[in-house]
Amino acid sequence: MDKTIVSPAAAVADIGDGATVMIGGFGGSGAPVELIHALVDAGPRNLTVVNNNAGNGHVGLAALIEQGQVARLICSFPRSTDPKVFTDLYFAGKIELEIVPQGTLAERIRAGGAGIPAFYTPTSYGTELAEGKPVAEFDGRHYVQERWLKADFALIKAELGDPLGNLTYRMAALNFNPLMAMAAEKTIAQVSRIVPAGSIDPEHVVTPGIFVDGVVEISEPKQEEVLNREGAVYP
Amino acid sequence: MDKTIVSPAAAVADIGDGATVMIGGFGGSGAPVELIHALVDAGPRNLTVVNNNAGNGHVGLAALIEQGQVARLICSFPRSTDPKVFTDLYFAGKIELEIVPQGTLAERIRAGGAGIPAFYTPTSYGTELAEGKPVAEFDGRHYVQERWLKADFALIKAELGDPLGNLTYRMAALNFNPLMAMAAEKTIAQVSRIVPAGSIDPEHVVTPGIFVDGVVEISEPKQEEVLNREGAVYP
Amino acid sequence: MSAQLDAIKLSNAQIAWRAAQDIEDGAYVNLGIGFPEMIAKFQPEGRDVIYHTENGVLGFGAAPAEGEEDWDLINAGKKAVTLKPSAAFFHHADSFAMVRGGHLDLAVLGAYQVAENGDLANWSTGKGGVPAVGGAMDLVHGARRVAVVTDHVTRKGEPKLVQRCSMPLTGLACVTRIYTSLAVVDIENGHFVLREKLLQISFDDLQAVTGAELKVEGDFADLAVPEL
Amino acid sequence: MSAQLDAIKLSNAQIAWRAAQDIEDGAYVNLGIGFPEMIAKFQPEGRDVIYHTENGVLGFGAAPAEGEEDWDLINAGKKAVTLKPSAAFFHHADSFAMVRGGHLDLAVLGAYQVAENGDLANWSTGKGGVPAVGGAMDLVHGARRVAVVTDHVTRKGEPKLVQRCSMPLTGLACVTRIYTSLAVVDIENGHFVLREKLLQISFDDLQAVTGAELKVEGDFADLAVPEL
Repeated sequence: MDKTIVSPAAAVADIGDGATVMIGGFGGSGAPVELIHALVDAGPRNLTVVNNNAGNGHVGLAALIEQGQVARLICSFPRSTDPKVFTDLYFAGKIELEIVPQGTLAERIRAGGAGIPAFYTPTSYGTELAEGKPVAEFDGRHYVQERWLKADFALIKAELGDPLGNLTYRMAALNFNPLMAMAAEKTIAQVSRIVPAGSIDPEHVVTPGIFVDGVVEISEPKQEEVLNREGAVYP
Repeated sequence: MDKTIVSPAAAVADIGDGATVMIGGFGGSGAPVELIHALVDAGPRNLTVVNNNAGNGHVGLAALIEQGQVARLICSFPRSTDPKVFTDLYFAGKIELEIVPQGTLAERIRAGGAGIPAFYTPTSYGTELAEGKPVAEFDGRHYVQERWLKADFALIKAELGDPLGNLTYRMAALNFNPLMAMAAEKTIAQVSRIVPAGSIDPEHVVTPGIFVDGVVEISEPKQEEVLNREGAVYP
Repeated sequence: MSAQLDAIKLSNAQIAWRAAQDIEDGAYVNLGIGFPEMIAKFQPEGRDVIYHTENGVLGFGAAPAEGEEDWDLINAGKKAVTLKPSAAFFHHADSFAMVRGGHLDLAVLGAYQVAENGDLANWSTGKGGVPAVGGAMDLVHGARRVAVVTDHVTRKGEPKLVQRCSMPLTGLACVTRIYTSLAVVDIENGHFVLREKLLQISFDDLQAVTGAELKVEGDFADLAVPEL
Repeated sequence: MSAQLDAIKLSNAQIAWRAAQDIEDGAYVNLGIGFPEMIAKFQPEGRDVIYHTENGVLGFGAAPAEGEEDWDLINAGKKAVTLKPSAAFFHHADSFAMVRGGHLDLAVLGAYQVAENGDLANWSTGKGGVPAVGGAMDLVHGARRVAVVTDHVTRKGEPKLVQRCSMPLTGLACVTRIYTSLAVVDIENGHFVLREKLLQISFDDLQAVTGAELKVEGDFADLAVPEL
């Protein structure tokens, strides 16, 4: 078995119009820029995207949004230093937004991956983000019921990958990536290096290959933050 | 800050009568034998113990049960090659048993650690283990509501520990240990070696120190399986 | 008829062999403790199958030589195993996320009874004994396909394939295929559908030791298994 | 009175300094994005404080020198940080397990409004703009203690300590202590309780810029902060 995919273009080829796509990263760390740019090139539209943010500048997720490919965004924090692309579309009514508290977003994605259809959290109880959601009392405290979140595809960024899809991550670039890997029908990981089977210590594997469908090597990945500081624009 | 504790006896000294104690391990792997034996020596009674099993032979958890210190056991699989100690007490009505499916047990403990008071799982729906539990339908499928599980203490076994309580584990000896570390008021880890702060690669830390209250070095820990094959008896 | 069946029926190893033939290259598989574990031995050459065990290992291999065991490297049956290249360790919550989250392609379990609606009873005989469930209830509602390997009848000659289970259930409507000592039976739309049977037993005799109607859709094949 | 207050009130750095004095040795602390982040600078010597950031780092330190940034090592405000010895990385679900599961000793956040019942409004002004919540709603219901650092009044001179929040809530009954530019106020049993105030402002003047009754239990102390 070999999950290696030859190019970012081949990796995203199955993502069609209307797909729900989870995209890893927190700001620039862990954002799979090359996979996102391949998705911009491929051009599917009417996507629902799950990400913590709404992109920055004019690369990565911001580029995907700027191209009008995203119909709906599920995220916790669509504000940033340069959120112009998203903000303009949002106020023009051209993109739908579902705001989810960050910990609830993470837990909903994990629940999707773990087969837990719903759970209760104290987060957002009594606030407008809980409106319309079931509430329940446990041991005298109130909680909000939240549903799992799943996707058709997850595009994630990792550091090392082996042909079976075992992954490690670099520093704080894990963030949502290991969770999204669990919650999608098809998970594609871009990695800085594909290493032979058996080269990753089994105790150091962060995402076991069972959660990963394809691995594509991007040997010197761009960091979104660095691109933005250079004023890069894609395409 | 230094979470190092000098001896197993000091590590379990706070555990009093009636405490709920999670004990890591799956069979012998990851079972904190020396901490359990210290608890046998300390002698608190009427304990509620959470473990996947009911001990083996006459050491570790089996010894704790044999001494009559355990009033209630929450576990998934109290049968084994030599479960005599538990079985005799169970049929004599001297120990209470709550059987929980293994994945539900793991998830309940994680939920306890993660501040999730309840969640839904397909596991056990329609079976006698779901009797009396709320059920709900999501997307046309039925699920059982399960509650979090917390403890006063967790006794766990890890491989490396640093003074701040960061832990790594050896092979499949993780099992319930990292989860129980999250779910107890006070978590004590026995480790094969205490290493200086900064010696564990931050990317390889499995249990961050925030979940750990005390670390005690047991430099050549006994493996429960090995002890049992030697016919060991404690005390 | 019991003696007759004993003469022709497949051994556990042969049932395991047959089940192994259906496991695709690249599948992620959990084998239940005991008899189902034998399936790994008969994995056809040229197929990569990745085995999962509840206690947190993916990609384990055969048992080590006696004396070479490392008791921190065991399977759910607490037997020592070895690692294949590309293995991974993880904690119990992640392990059951794999199970419950639908990431396993297949779980193969033993059974006391399987009903024609797919209900499975395999965790408790309901008569005394210490109850113990382990991971069975999670596996039946998690893996994409749940298959059973079992003798076709009990030691007393009673059907194990039944209309409705009389023993405590492990899961509802979860089994899709049964490999028995006499036949291969699918469960479809609440019915047993015969796919293969031993040449040595007639359809009527097979039906006689089966507790619910065996439907036939088109042809069924011979259940042909090598001597093992 | 606004000009008068401006003359005597503490700077953000001074408020942060005061908040830092209450953080115990060995505490696990999350500091909100922006102003609360300054607290780390004023950590008293001899105390080990372990800082948590939502994006999966425990044990981070100060910002690196310009040009030395590694953009895979950032905090929740997306600013580059460094690591202290004994740091750890983890994914977002584990990070919020720490938050929601009550493992943090303290979270210090900014505020638009804090009500005397402990309600906090700090995520949305309710007027246009793109809504963005981040981790604030998780932090207020997770950390064992939730403190606020804030100016005592808005730029227009209106109280930020109020009877009931008029802005969209972040959490109910979650704040227990408020460090303002004029005072330190606890929330106990649904009331503001004055603990410290600047010597330069009278109790009556302080009450006049506070939107709900300031109770006094026993003595209150001077809020004494160094020039910074």
